[in-house]
Amino acid sequence: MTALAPLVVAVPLLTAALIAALGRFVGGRLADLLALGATLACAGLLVAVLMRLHGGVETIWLGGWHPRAGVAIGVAFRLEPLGVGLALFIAALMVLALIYGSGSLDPEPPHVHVLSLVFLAGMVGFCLSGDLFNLFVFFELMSVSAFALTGMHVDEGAALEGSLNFAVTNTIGSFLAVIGIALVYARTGALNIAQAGHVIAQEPVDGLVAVALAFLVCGFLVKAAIVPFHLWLADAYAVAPTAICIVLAGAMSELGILGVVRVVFGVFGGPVAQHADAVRVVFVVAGLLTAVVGALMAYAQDHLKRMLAFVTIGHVGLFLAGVAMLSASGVGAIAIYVVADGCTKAALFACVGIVQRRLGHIRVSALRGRGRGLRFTGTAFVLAALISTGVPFTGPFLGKALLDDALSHGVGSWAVVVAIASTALIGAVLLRAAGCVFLGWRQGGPTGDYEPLTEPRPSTPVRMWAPIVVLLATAIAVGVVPGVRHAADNAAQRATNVSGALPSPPAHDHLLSLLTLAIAVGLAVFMLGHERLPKLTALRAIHSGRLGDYVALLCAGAAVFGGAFAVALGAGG
Amino acid sequence: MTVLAYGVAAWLFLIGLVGIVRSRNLIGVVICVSVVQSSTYVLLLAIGYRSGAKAPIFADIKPGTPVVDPVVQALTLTDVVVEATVTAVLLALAVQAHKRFGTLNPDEMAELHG
Amino acid sequence: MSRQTRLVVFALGAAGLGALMAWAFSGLPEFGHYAGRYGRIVAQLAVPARATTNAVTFTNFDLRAVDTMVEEFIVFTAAIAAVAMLRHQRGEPKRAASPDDVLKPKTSPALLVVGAALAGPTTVIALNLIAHGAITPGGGFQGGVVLAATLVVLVAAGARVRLPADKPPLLAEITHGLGAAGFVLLGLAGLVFAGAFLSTTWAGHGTPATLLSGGAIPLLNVATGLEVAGAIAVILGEFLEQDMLATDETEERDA
Amino acid sequence: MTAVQAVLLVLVAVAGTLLALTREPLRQAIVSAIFGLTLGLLFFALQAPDVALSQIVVGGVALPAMILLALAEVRAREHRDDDE
Repeated sequence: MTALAPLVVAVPLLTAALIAALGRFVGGRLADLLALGATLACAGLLVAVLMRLHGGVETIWLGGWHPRAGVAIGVAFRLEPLGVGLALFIAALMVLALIYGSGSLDPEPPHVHVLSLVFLAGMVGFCLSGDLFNLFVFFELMSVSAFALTGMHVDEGAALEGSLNFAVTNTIGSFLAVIGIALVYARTGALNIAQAGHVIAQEPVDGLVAVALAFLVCGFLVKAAIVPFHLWLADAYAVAPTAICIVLAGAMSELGILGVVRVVFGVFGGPVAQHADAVRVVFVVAGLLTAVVGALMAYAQDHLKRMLAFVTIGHVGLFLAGVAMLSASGVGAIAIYVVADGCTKAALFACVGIVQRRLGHIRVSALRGRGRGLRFTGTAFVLAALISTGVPFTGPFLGKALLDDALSHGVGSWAVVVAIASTALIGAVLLRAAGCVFLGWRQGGPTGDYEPLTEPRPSTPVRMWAPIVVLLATAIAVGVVPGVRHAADNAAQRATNVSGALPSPPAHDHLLSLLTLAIAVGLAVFMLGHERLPKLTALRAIHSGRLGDYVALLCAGAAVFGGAFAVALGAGG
Repeated sequence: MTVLAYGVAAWLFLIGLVGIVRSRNLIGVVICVSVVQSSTYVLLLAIGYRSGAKAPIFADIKPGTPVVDPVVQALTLTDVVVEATVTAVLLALAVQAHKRFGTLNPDEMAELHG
Repeated sequence: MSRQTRLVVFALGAAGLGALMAWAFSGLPEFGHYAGRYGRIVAQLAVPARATTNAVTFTNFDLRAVDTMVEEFIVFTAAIAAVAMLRHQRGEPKRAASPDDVLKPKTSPALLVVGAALAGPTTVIALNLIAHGAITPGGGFQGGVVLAATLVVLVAAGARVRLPADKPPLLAEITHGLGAAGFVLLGLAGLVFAGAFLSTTWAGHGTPATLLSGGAIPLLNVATGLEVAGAIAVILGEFLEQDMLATDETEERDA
Repeated sequence: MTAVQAVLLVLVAVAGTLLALTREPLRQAIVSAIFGLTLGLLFFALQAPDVALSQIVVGGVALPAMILLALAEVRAREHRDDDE
């Protein structure tokens, strides 16, 4: 059965190629169906693989090239629950995105369908691959298709700029990763992750190892949008088609985090375990800084999709902080959090898509009070905002509680305070936007002119609201369905090779969660009632939209990470 | 000589980045991205090189003759292809940006910021 | 950030990166003394296992064929992306109104002769490169690019191209789609007939240094050649057409 | 390392530097072709004929062609705008 695993990549790719070759003759409607069918097939296969694994790990060798004399010569897919589970989540999101966007994406020729399928294959392949260079090519596949999907609305200048900034910064990031791969290959003579990790664990740590780790991690952190590599993300997600944003925000950034997991636990597991405390500090600082910057920048936004983009950045920061615990419990917490929060964020983007369709605008200031008639969308948006703060008995609550627990054990309660502050501010920002748009409550700052950018449409089709219901139901279900924690715990252990069961969330987490909620609601009410709020001019100035600035900060960031890892690994000393 | 080979790789990486940051022309940025990428080719091939060894093609040489590492060559080949395509996408974006903004200067097209 | 600040930030970052690279590269094996196991095993395996005398092709199309498959799809995606982004402008009303537009690149008889004279030999070279990928340097990718370049040289040299407003060079588009599909289908054939995705053994073993050596490797090369030739032709064609559109408009305004 | 390799490495570094520091786009397109071909030669010298062939067809032909076409397009439009 697992020999069929490569089909999860082959089916979407083959369908994409056939639609491209014959798309002119099949028409948009059939392309919709073909794309949806291929994505469903991919999801179905992933379910089958996941069942078949029974929580264990299997390695399959593509082309039948089994290792010779203990040396991996072919490319391996390492099937373990974390990767397969994440791939399944991505495929499911893509199903919803295709339904959400069906008929609206692109009439003919069906380029969006082709690109979406290739994007799906790239992401799924990335989740399954157990080979460093193969990881990189899947990474590039998903990047190139994402650049194209982001820049799809070529009539909009902002789309081009967003896509350009996205493409150039991510490409430079992937060059850093290639250098890292070359260094690993030079040292170990292996590209297979497990094998390279085995060799590196046995040799002393020197500059080559520290820099290889830093460059590989930076390459993935550019995709994950960790400060200071995050600048492109807001530009790109703000302009991508909303249906695509569902997958981008729900899953692509998280794949950057998965890349970090593969590198840190797989290739460099030996040296990282030896210097766990120092490495933890590097990642926690980067993650929490990102969480804070994301929340603050979300607060400063008027453009709804750009606001959600910064919300995404803020949450990815928390994910990195969880992985930074370098423990199975940290990774397990994040596995739950990623799925639950990914659904919530996807639902938020989907709501904004409906607002855009019905009201023809996307800026909060212009939309004030105009969303009163959108009862369903308003309710869903508020519900999603509340879920994202971690209301008890929802997925984000469970994920966040486990994360808080891992953080307080790993680095101390100050980290928990920062995480709660970030989550509360993000919740407040979302609630404020909801209050302003759907209830007409006042928001600080002037009210913008309302002039529809696109023709407002009178109704919301089922294909747009049904995915929101599914997404929110999933986000809640993750928190209440029994067995989720056990599965996440097991998956995290398989992915990290570290033992240690997930502790039950202590009772005070309900209190912490209610506290977060109270702060979020209080802040939202306060912000709605006050005109003069801090403008964060200095922080916003860094997000200049200029490519040169982004690249300069990318270089500086990579240098800082490199230096930090050098110190953390005690290399050369 | 080791210094020269690896040094050229590092140099290309940095000088390409310099070009990107200084550039006032998107097409120039795209070209400089390809310079940065060429650094990875030089690095990979330099790593796999063996003094006095032949190319890993056994059409003219006997099996068993020392050859340079074929794996890095395969990786570089893949990398070259990736470059060609990324460059194509970037150029298409640059052309469109010029259409939309009437300029190729990346500093003059920041529509989204803050 | 002001330009000044940007350059300072970058200078500091680049200095740091330079130092890191110098430090890391000092840990590399001395130039010319690499002795990794992976490469040695691959070099020893190429001829006995698959009768491929070109060990690089053996790696790209057999051992690590999945990398190449993904790489083909990166090329494929780039072509789709170029079309999606550049084509959009052609839907403009002015052009849609005259679907029978025939675009005539400016050309001279001399250029035409040179173009035609070059096209024959380069096509032969391209096909040769694709066919002998498993034996000598070259293969589907290199041959495909040369083939595409030939097509474009022909077009540029003056062959009249009929490019209606919203129809692309259809043949190239179909070719690159089918080439990409072909690679995956050959992979699936491996799964069906040899039990492993992208296994090449199902198509026989062959004799070293003949055209049909290396199992399915020559077939994969042909698929790659089709895909790459189609994709690069689509990309170059899109740019060429953009070019003509811009020139066209200029002339119209001048008139 | 042979002298040929050393010379080609230096040439690649010089061509790359020129390419990155040239500001005039048309000149950049031409230098990029030279840079691509020099890299191709270096790869031959490093016993990598497959990569060298790819580099020559991509870096020496396809890429400069794309750059030139993109430039020509941009210039035609600029020319048009100037007239208005």
